[in-house]
Amino acid sequence: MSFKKILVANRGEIAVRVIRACREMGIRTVAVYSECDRRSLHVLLADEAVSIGPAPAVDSYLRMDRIIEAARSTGAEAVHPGYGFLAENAAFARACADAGLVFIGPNADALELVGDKVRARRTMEKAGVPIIPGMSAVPSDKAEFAAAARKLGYPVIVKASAGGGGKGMRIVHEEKDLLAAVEAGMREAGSAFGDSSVYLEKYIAEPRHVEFQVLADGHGNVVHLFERECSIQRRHQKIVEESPSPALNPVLRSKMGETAKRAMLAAGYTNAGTVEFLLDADGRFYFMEVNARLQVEHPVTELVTGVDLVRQQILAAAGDKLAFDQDDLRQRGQAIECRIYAEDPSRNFLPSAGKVLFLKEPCGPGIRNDSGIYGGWEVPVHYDPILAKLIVWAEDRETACRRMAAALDDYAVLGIRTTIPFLRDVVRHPEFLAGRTTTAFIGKHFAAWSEGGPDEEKTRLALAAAAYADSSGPARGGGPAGPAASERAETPWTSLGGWRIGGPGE
Amino acid sequence: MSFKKILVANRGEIAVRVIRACREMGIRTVAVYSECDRRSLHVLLADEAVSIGPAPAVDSYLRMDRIIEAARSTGAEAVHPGYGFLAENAAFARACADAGLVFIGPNADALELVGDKVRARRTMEKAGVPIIPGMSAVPSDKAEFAAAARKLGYPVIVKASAGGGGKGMRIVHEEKDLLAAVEAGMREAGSAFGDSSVYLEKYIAEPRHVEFQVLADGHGNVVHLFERECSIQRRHQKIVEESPSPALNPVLRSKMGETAKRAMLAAGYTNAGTVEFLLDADGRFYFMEVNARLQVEHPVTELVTGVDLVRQQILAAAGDKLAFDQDDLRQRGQAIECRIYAEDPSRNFLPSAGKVLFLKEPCGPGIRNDSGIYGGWEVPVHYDPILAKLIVWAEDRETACRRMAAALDDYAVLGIRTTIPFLRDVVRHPEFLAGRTTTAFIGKHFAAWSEGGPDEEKTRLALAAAAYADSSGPARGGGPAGPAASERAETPWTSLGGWRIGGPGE
Amino acid sequence: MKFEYLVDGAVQAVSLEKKDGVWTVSAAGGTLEAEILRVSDNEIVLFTGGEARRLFLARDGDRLLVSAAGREFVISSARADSGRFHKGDDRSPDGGLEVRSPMPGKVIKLCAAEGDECRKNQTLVIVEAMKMENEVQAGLEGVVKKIHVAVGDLVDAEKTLVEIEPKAA
Amino acid sequence: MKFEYLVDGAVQAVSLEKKDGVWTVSAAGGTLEAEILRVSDNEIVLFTGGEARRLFLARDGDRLLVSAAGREFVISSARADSGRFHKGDDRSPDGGLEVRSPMPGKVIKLCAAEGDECRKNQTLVIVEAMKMENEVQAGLEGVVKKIHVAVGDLVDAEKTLVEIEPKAA
Repeated sequence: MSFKKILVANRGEIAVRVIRACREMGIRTVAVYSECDRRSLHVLLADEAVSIGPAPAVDSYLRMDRIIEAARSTGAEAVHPGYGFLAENAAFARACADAGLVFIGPNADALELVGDKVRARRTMEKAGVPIIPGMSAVPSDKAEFAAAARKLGYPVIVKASAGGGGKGMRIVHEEKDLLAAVEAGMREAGSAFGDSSVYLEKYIAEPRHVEFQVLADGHGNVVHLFERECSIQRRHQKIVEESPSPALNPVLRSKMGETAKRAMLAAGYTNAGTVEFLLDADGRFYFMEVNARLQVEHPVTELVTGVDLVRQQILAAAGDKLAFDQDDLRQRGQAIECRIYAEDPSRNFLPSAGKVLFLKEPCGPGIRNDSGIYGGWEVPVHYDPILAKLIVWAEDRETACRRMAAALDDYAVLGIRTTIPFLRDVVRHPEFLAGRTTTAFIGKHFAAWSEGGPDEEKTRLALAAAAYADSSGPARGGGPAGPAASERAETPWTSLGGWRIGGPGE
Repeated sequence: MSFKKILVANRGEIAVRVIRACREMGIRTVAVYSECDRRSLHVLLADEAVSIGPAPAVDSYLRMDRIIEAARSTGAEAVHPGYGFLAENAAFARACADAGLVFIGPNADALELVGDKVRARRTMEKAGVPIIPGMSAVPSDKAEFAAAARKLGYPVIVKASAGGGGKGMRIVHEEKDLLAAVEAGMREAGSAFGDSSVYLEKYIAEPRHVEFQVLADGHGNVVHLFERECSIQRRHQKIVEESPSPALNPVLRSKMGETAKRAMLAAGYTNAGTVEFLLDADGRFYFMEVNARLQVEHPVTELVTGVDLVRQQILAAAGDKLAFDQDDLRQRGQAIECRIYAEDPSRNFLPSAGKVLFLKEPCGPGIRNDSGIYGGWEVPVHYDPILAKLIVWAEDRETACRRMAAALDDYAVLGIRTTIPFLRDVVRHPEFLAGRTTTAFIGKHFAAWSEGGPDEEKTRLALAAAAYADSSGPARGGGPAGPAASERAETPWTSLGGWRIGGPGE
Repeated sequence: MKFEYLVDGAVQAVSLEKKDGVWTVSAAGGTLEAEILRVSDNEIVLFTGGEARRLFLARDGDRLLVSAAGREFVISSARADSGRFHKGDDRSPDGGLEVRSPMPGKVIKLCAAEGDECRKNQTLVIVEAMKMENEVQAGLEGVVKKIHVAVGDLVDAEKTLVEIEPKAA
Repeated sequence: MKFEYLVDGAVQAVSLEKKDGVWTVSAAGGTLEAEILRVSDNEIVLFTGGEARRLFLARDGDRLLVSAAGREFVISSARADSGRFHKGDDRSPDGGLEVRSPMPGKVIKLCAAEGDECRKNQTLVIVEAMKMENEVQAGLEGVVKKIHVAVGDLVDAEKTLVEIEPKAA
C-alpha cells in the first residue's frame, strides 16, 4: 500500500527534500507555512499549501491543532514532520493517530521513551548498551544539579531532555557557572522544543561523535545503514558530517552497528532513527541518545548506501516490510556534507537574515545540494539558520574533500552572510584532510578564524569588478557615479572584438 | 604519478566535465576555444584558455597543429580529447606523442585498428566475437556498394568508417536509393570526422542497442563496468540511455561482458572504451563496433558502479594500474540519461541556435545535470546540438523513471527550443516504463509526436502570466502596452498582504 | 485590464482584475481565480484551486516566452506580430513564392538550378546546422525562378533561399 | 576613469582604462591587465595572465557585493558611506555611548537596569535570532544611562539597545 497525499509539517530544505521524495513516489503533497514563509521554496514546490499562522514557530509550525486541521481539510492521509519542530513530539504523533493520520516516524511509545533522554539511558543500560555516566532523572529542584555535578566531577554538560542539535547545551567547568548554564539551557530548550527540562552528563573531552543510522519496519526487521562521523561541531552544532568515519575499522563498525540495532530493539523503535555514540580515543564508545527523526545529515548515508531514507520512511509508515536485509547493505565510496547556515563566520557566527540578492549553487558529478532557498527570497529571522546542505560523493575520501572544496568555491550567495567561507577553510585544513576529526577540532584550529588576511590581489579583482560595473553595467540602485550614459552604451556585449588570451608573454 | 596540467581539446558539456574532474584531482586545466566560443562555459571554468581559430570546427577544434601548440605553450603534459572532434583520430594521438604529450585515450595502434570499422570487424571475427554480416573492406569504387548490398540483401545500413553518433548513417531499403545515401553519408562523415569513408552492413530490424563499458590499464588488466542500454534512438542518434538494461539477465550480462573484454584484448586496447552490441529479440548479440573514447552516456555507468570514468582515464593514461578488479564491481540501482539537444521537436528536430534567455536546471537528490550552457549564453550553429545531459539515479527503475519525469518538468530553457518536451513524453510512455525499449521505439511510438494537444488550462496560465507580466513587471523590451507607470509601481513584492491559499472553499 | 495576444499564430484575449489580493483571469474559454506571486523577473507563481503553478518567463524582443507546467508558449502582442510566423514559404513582392531557411545554418548543396521545374516536396537546398543536414523542400509544384544563395553561405532563419514561380493551376 | 570606494571601511582608489579591448586596472597597490567579459548582470569574468577569474556581483542599495575567488567584498562609494560601519557602539547625540544590536532579532532578556553600573564586556541584553541566543555586551565600563528596548521587542540590526555613560577616566 502507499499514500495518495502527504502533508509536510516543516519548512526549508527538509520540507523541499520530503516533497521531492513524495513526488517521485507519485504522492501529492500539502505544504504548511507561516505568514513569513508565503513565498518559501517548499510552498512553491508542493501541490497545495495551507497557511497555519504567524511567523513565530509557537504560533505556526508548532501548532499541532492547525497542522492536523490542514491535513484533514486537504485530505492528506499522512504527516511527515521533517526534523525539528514537532518531529520528536510524542503528543503530536498521538494527536495524528487520533485524527486518523499516519505519523511518518516512530510509534508514539518509542518516541516518548527515546525522547526522554533520561529514561532512554536507563533502558539502554538495562539492554547492555554502554552509556555515559550522568543524572538518571530530570531534577525537580535546581539544587540537585550542583550535587549531581559534584558527584560526576567537572567538567559536566547540560543537555536538553527533549531536544538535539546543540540547543540548550552548555559545558560547565566550575560550580560557579553551573546555575547560569542550567538556566540558559532551559530557556533555549523551552523555546526550541516546548519543553525546558535539562539534565547533566559527565563531559568527555575530545571524543568523536559517531552515529549509526537504523531502519526498522513494523514487522520486527531492523537494519543499520552504517555510521556517520559528525565530530566537526561548533557550539555543539554539527557543521560537517561524513560517512564512512575515518575512525572505524570493520570490526568496530560491526560492533557499533549491532549495538545500535540492539538499542532500537530495546526501545521498540520503528521507522528511521539514529543512535548517537561518543567514541573516545581508545575506541571505547558510549550511547548518547536516539535521534527519533530523519536527521539533517541523512544524505551522506544515502549517497554511501544507495538507500533513499525518506522513501524508506514513507514505505515503513505505510506498513511495508523492509525490502532488504543487513547483508544487502554495503558502503561505497565517501560522502561529506557541509551545512550552509545564514550566519556570519567573520562576526562570531551572528545570524544573518535578509534578502538573497544573488545565488549560484554548485553542480556537477557527485555534487548534491539540498537547498531551501532561491535568489530573490528573504531569509526570515524566526527559524533555524540552515539554508542548505552541500553534499558530495566520491570514490575515496581524498577526492571527496577536493570535490567539496571545489563545490564550495563554486557556491556564491550574495546579500546575506553564510558559513561558506568558513567551511572552505575547514575542508582544506590538514587535520581534516588527515581524518583527525574530533569534537575539539573547531575549537583547536578555528577558534580565531577570520576570512583570509588582507589579500591585495583579490581586493584588486573586486575593485576592478566594481569599477567595471559602475562604468558599463546597467545603472541600478544608487551606486557611485560612473561615466556618462553615452559611454555606458558601449558594453562588452558588443565590443569584445580582437582580444586573445592565453599563451606566454601575452 | 599524475599530471600537473591537462589541455582539454573539446568544448561544451564534455569539456566542462573533464575540467571538473581535473580540478578535483588537483590538476590545472587549459581550455581551447574557437572564436564563437569565447564566453562558453568551458572557457570560464578552465584555469587558462587559448584561442585556436575561427568558428568552423575544421579551422579550430579539428586543427591538431594549433591544439598541440596550445598545449606546448601553456606547459600542459597531457591532452584529453573528450568525444567527437579528434577523440578517435589516431593521427592526433600520434602527433601528441611526437610532441611529448600524453594522449588521454587508447594507444594509437588500437585506436587505428578499432577506428577502422572494417579492420575491427575482421579482428573480432578472428577472436571469436560474433559480428553482423557486412562489407569486409571500404570500397575504392562506388559501384562496389551496389554489389555488396545485393549480396547482403536489403535493408542495408551505410556507416561511417571513422565515426559514431549516427553521423553519416543511412538505412537503405532499395537499390535506387543506395548511391544518394552513400554520398550523403560520405559528406556527413567527412565534415564530422575529417574522413569520408563509409561501408555497408546488414540492417537488423528492431534490435536493442546494448554496449559494455570497458577499462584497460597499460599493464594487461581489463575490466568491464557492465552494460548501457541505448536503444532509444532517433535518426540513429541515442537520446535516452540507461543502466542496467531491462533486457539482460545475469547470465547474458556476464557472457556479453566477457565477450567485450575479449574484444578489447584482441584489439590491444588501453584506457576507457565501449564495445557496442546489437541484441536481437532472441538474446543473440552481435559486435557492432568499439567506441574508442569516453562516451556521451558514460554517466549512467558512473552512477551505477560508483566509478568515475574520467578520473580512471586520467589515471590509466598516467600509467597507473587499475585499483580494482572485476569482482570489486557491482551494479547498484538504476540510472537513466536524457540528452538535451538544441533542436525543436515540434518542427522535426530542426536545430535551434540562439540565446539562452532563461535557464533553470533541475536539482535534488539523485539528479545530475552535466551541462555546457548558462543563462545569457548564445548557442552557436557550428557544432553538435548537445547542450546538456540530465542523469538520474534511483534505487529501482520505476523510481528512476519518475525522478527523470519530475526533473524534466523542473527544467526550463527559454530562448531556444530543446528536446525537453519530447523527452518528457518519452520517459512517461507505457512501453518505456515497461522496459520494452528497442531501436524501433521512437519510430513506432513517436513518429507523429507533437507537443500536447490544445490545452486550454495551460494556455490560460500562460496568458495570465503574460498579462500579469505586462501589467506589473518591469518594462523590458517592446512588449504590449500595459497600464500606466504609476499602476506598475504596485507590484506583488510590496502589496501581497492578506491573501491565503489552500483549504476547501477558499 | 484587457490584453490581446498572438499565441502560436492565433489571437487570444485575456482580462485580468485584482480584488482583495485575488486576481481573476478570463482567457482561453474559462476563468480562474489566483493569488499571483512574483518570485523574480523570470518566475511567477499562480496559486489556484489550492495548487501552486510555477511559470517561467523571458522577454525576447517583442515576444514573451512562457514555460507553463512543462509546456512552452510564444506570446506576442496581436498588433506587433501581424505578418510574422512564416511557415517556410511566402509570397514575395513580385509574386514568386519564397522558400526560406527554417533555421540558421550553412548552405552545403543546391539541388536545383534557376529555370528547373520542381515537384512539390522536392529538395531544393541542403542547409547544415549543428552538424546535421537539413533538406529544404519546395512547398508546391513550379519553376525555380531565382536562387538567392550559394554553397558556403551562412544563412539566418527565415532567410529566402529560393523563389518559385508556381505552376499555373 | 577613476573611482573611489570604501572596502571594509577603508578608502580604496581604482583606475580603469580600456585600450584595444584590454582593460588596465590600477588598484590596491598593483596593476593588472585583463580582458573583461560580462556574462550577465551578476557575473563578469576577468581573463588575466591566462587565467579566467569569475566574479559575482549584486547591488544592495548603494552597496555593491562582490564575490571574488571565494572571498566576499562589500564595496560602497567613499562619499555615500562616510559615517556608516558602526562597530556595535557609538557616541549618541547627547554624549552617551550607544550599544547596538548586531543583527535583527528579538530581545529576550535585559541583564541590567537603568542606573546600574556596568563592567566592560558585561552582558546587557540578550537578543535571540534564528533560535540562538546572542549576548550583547558593554563596550566599556560605565553606568547604564538609558534602555531603549523591552523584552519581546523585535529589533533591526544597528538598533540602539542601551546607552552607557562612560566612567570618567
